[in-house]
Amino acid sequence: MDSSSEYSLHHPKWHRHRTPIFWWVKRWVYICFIGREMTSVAVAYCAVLLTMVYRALQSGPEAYAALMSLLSHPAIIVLHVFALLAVLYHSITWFNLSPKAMVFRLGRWRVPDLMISGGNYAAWLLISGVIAWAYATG
Amino acid sequence: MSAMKKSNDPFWWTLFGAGGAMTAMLVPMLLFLIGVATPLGWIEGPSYASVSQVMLHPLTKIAAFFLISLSLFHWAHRFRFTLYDGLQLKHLFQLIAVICYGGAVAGSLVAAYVIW
Amino acid sequence: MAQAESLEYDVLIVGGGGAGLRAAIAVYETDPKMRIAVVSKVYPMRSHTVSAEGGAAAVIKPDDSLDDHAYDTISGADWMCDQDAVEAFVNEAPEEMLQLEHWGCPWSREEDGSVAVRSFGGMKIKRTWFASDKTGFHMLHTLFQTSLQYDPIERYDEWFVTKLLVDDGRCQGVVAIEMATGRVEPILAKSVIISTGGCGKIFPFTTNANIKNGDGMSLAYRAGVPLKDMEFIQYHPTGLPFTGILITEASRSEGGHLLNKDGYRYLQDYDLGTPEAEPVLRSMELGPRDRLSQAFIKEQEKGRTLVGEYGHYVHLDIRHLGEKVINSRLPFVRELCVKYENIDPVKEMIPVRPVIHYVMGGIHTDIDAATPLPGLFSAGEAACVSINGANRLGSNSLTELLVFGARAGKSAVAFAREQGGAGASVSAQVRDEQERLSRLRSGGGSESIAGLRKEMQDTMEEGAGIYRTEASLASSAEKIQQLQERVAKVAISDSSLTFNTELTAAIELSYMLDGAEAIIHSAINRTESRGSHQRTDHPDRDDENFLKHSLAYREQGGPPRMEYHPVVITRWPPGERVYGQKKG
Amino acid sequence: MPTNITLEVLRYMPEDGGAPVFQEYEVPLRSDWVVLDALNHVKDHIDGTLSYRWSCRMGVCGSCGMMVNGEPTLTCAAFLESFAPGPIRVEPLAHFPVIRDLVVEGSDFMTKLKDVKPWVIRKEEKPLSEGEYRQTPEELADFKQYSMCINCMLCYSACPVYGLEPGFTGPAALALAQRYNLDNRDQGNEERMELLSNDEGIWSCTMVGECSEVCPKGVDPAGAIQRYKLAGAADWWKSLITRKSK
Ligand SMILES: Cc1cc2nc3c(=O)[nH]c(=O)nc-3n(C[C@H](O)[C@H](O)[C@H](O)COP(=O)(O)OP(=O)(O)OC[C@H]3O[C@@H](n4cnc5c(N)ncnc54)[C@H](O)[C@@H]3O)c2cc1C
Ligand code: SF4
Ligand code: F3S
Ligand code: FES
Repeated sequence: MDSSSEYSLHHPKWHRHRTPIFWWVKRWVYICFIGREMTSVAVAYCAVLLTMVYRALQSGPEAYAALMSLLSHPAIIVLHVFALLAVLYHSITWFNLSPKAMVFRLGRWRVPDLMISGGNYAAWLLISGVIAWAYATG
Repeated sequence: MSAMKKSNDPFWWTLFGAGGAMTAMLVPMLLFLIGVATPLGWIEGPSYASVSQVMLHPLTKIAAFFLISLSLFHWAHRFRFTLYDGLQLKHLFQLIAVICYGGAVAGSLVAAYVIW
Repeated sequence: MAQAESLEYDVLIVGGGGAGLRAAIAVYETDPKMRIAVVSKVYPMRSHTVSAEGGAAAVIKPDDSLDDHAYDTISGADWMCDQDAVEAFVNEAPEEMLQLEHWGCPWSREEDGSVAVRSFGGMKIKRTWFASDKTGFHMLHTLFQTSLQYDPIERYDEWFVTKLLVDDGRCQGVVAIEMATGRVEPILAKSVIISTGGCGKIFPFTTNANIKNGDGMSLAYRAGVPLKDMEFIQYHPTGLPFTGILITEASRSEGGHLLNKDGYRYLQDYDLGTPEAEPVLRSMELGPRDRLSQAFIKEQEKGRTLVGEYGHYVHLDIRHLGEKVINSRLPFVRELCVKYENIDPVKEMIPVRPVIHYVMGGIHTDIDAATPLPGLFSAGEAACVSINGANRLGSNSLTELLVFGARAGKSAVAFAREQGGAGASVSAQVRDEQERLSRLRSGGGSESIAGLRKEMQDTMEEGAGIYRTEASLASSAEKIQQLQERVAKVAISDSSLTFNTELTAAIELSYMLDGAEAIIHSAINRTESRGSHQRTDHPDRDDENFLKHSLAYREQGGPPRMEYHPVVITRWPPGERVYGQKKG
Repeated sequence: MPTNITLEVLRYMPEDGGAPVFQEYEVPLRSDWVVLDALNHVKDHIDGTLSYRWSCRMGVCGSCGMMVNGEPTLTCAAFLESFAPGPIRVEPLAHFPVIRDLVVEGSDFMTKLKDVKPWVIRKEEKPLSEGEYRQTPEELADFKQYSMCINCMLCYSACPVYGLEPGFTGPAALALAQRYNLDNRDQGNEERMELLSNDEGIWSCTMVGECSEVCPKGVDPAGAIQRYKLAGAADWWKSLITRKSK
């Protein structure tokens, strides 16, 4: 039995539906999924940005100032706003999924999923706070 | 079930996961400060001197290298599967894997060169 | 899917439910070289064992004893069961249940890690093992998954058996339709085990699934094997009227009330105690299942039930328990009502009525699961060993699947070892069957399947329901006879060979009519009341004349021939069945 | 409230040789009816040729899964009312070959179930005479969730990876493997890891997560696979180190 041949007695032809290339626009949840996967591009971009910051730092104050003014270009700012939304989406989906992989136990008690993702968020806020504090106080 | 050969996926997946976790924690705030808040003048960015003092500290350098490299591997792994599934390019799997992971390796090397 | 050249096996099992799978594994355990086929009209894990909720009884705790389990079973059965079979059953039950534990069944546990047991209607001591409220589900999946590791067990999933092949005076296999292709093929075997489950769908309101049509009973009946004690059919007093979904007894033990159309707790009018605010054991709503079902009929006769789309019903009210208690103590009841019937018992009263739950009777077998036809064995709800007598005790049935499934497997191996090849007339029989089915499929009739089915179901409820009389039974007998003739002219609009469910529905209907016939005639001839068989014209138990099993033999074109078979009494002489105590 | 609702049912007859087509049926819109009841109404009173599977009508046998308005659904647990005013589209489960009408071919799924060795594997059997294996309620809770799967295959229909790569072991089978891995009576962890830590096993899953969303029994196959990957990765590094040290 397969789908290639025509029907013959007692050998039904199965109907197979091929998944279309753009399967992921057919359902909202799939769009969210592809969106989540594409946040990795923003993540990679941030890596590039950080490398550029390092290059500027290594090359001296002028290069650094030039980079800073480049970053103030409106088009770049818009780009960064989108990138920021993407990495935020990345963080949120990541923290929500993390309890799925981890099971923590204290004695016989299993730490509930909500506490694990809650713990993630707490750590996130703390770390972000430290970074912001360090940055702002120079 | 086809070939029982040991998969390399656990290796890439580990890098992907480590990168995902690290970036999820660090990147949004960094990007917000450097890419949005400072350019818009919401806060004043630190001076070149203080930035380089912190950033060029050997420990920071190591951390930054890890962040950059793992981010790239995070991207490489996810992007590879998105190409497979989203665009149904599984038949090009070797080429895609080489481009994605190769890109991440190359990027890491460049970063190392730049940082040190 | 099995693709052997010629389909020949040592042991063939019809039915992939709890009994069938246990039998298959037992065959392998007894002799790993046996070639085994499991033929099932649905994928095994879809079998109706999957829907059993409550639990499975077996003595395991130190405060319990085998004799207690035996006595509870025998008295619950109103002394209609064979006591040697019951003794074998209670003896082997603990080991079978432990075996299932070793195979991975997720039994609910005590704090110390031992298996937990709960109390169950009619059992004086807590001995019912359970896997939360999905016991049958977990047992079936455990058996199925365990069976997957044995390569000699070949499965014919979605093959529908239409005939037993009998030659040389022994059963030599079956003819079955492969649903996916429409092929009609013989599957030959030296021993055949029937474990096709019950036949609740003969009645209009039942907890049973769509696939419970008594196929195997009819197959055996048509091959000359008698059906035993078919008059004993168990009602459960609280099923949902439309779907027949079971609302567990727990809803009443938590304090639910049964109300008639005037909002009156009518059970007080039927010698079942007086209404109290708090539930009292063995009183009112916690009376025995049969008495509650009977009270419903009396109430209906007085015109005090409600009438809806699906006939008469009363209300089960648990609203006063409050949302918190309902959520914590009866979550599954709420889930079933909300998800499958669109009723929220926190806010609404639940419509309920007595529904057919279980058939005590079935294919006549001895204590080793052998039927009178050499080479044919049977186990599970399709069989009547009998350990359920006139009334099955809740939670004995799942255990029965294991104990007698395993016994059937062993007996089938012993028999298969002695046999040679297939008989000469088999291929002619196969050809006849292929032609019969192809004629049936090409249609031409005028009777509607759904129409005939409804007439049959209504007739059975009217004539052979909770209360029966000579007159009601006689008129139903006549009606069933007519339906037997009309079913020959059934219209089938679907001529496809591929997954033709209209064809199988027509065959199932004819199976059910055989079961109906056996039920009605067994009931007419039992002029006493015992257990679930209540004759208003013969209200008393009559041990003098009726402490014996009914055997219905099929007769061509007429009512079955009735014979009787002694009940085996070993250590427990018939006594009064006093309530008092709750029965299952 | 209208009294009727329209079903658009995908019909496929292999003997006709043609492609599947939608056929419309008007059925009464009743508050206690689920989509499956409507199909039964069609079968009994309108069109006897419609083919589909069902049995328990209480969400436990797992046979009545179909696509309802594009979502994998147990039709015995989907009230008509929730789709009013309609029409309701009923199609066979996605990603499986269609045998006829709403009946899909399930043997690939059955093979995969078997492939993960879903039975208790032990180095040494404990004799029955020594009684049960001890298992505390907490140990039971570790795997209980993964044992609730009714094999309805909805998760396979929801998983795009399975749709693209039929070789993928898939959510329910992997969850079932975890069910045994996490059962303290079982010792087959390594054996199963050998089988499933490959490109068609756990590493094919890209964590779309829809399998868990559509699962009617709360099995959470996505979580099971994610935990499996973590274990698989740990295993891989461990074996790398032990190989090195040899
Ligand atoms: C709602 C409900 C709750 C219950 N709760 C309990 C409980 O708590 N405790 C208890 O002890 N008992 C309980 N019971 C009773 C018990 O579940 C059944 O008696 C038992 O499961 C029957 O199992 P079986 O193996 O005999 O048949 P089934 O599980 O019904 O299996 C029948 C098999 O035969 C196959 N088959 C049938 N006809 C054909 C054919 N023509 N061709 C091929 N194959 C065929 C089917 O495909 C199926 O695989 C309950 C029953 C119901 C309905
Ligand atoms: S995991 Fe859930 S959706 Fe998948 S088959 Fe099991 S019960 Fe169905
Ligand atoms: S939807 Fe598929 S990709 Fe993984 S998380 Fe579920 S199996
Ligand atoms: S009919 Fe059994 S799950 Fe829907």
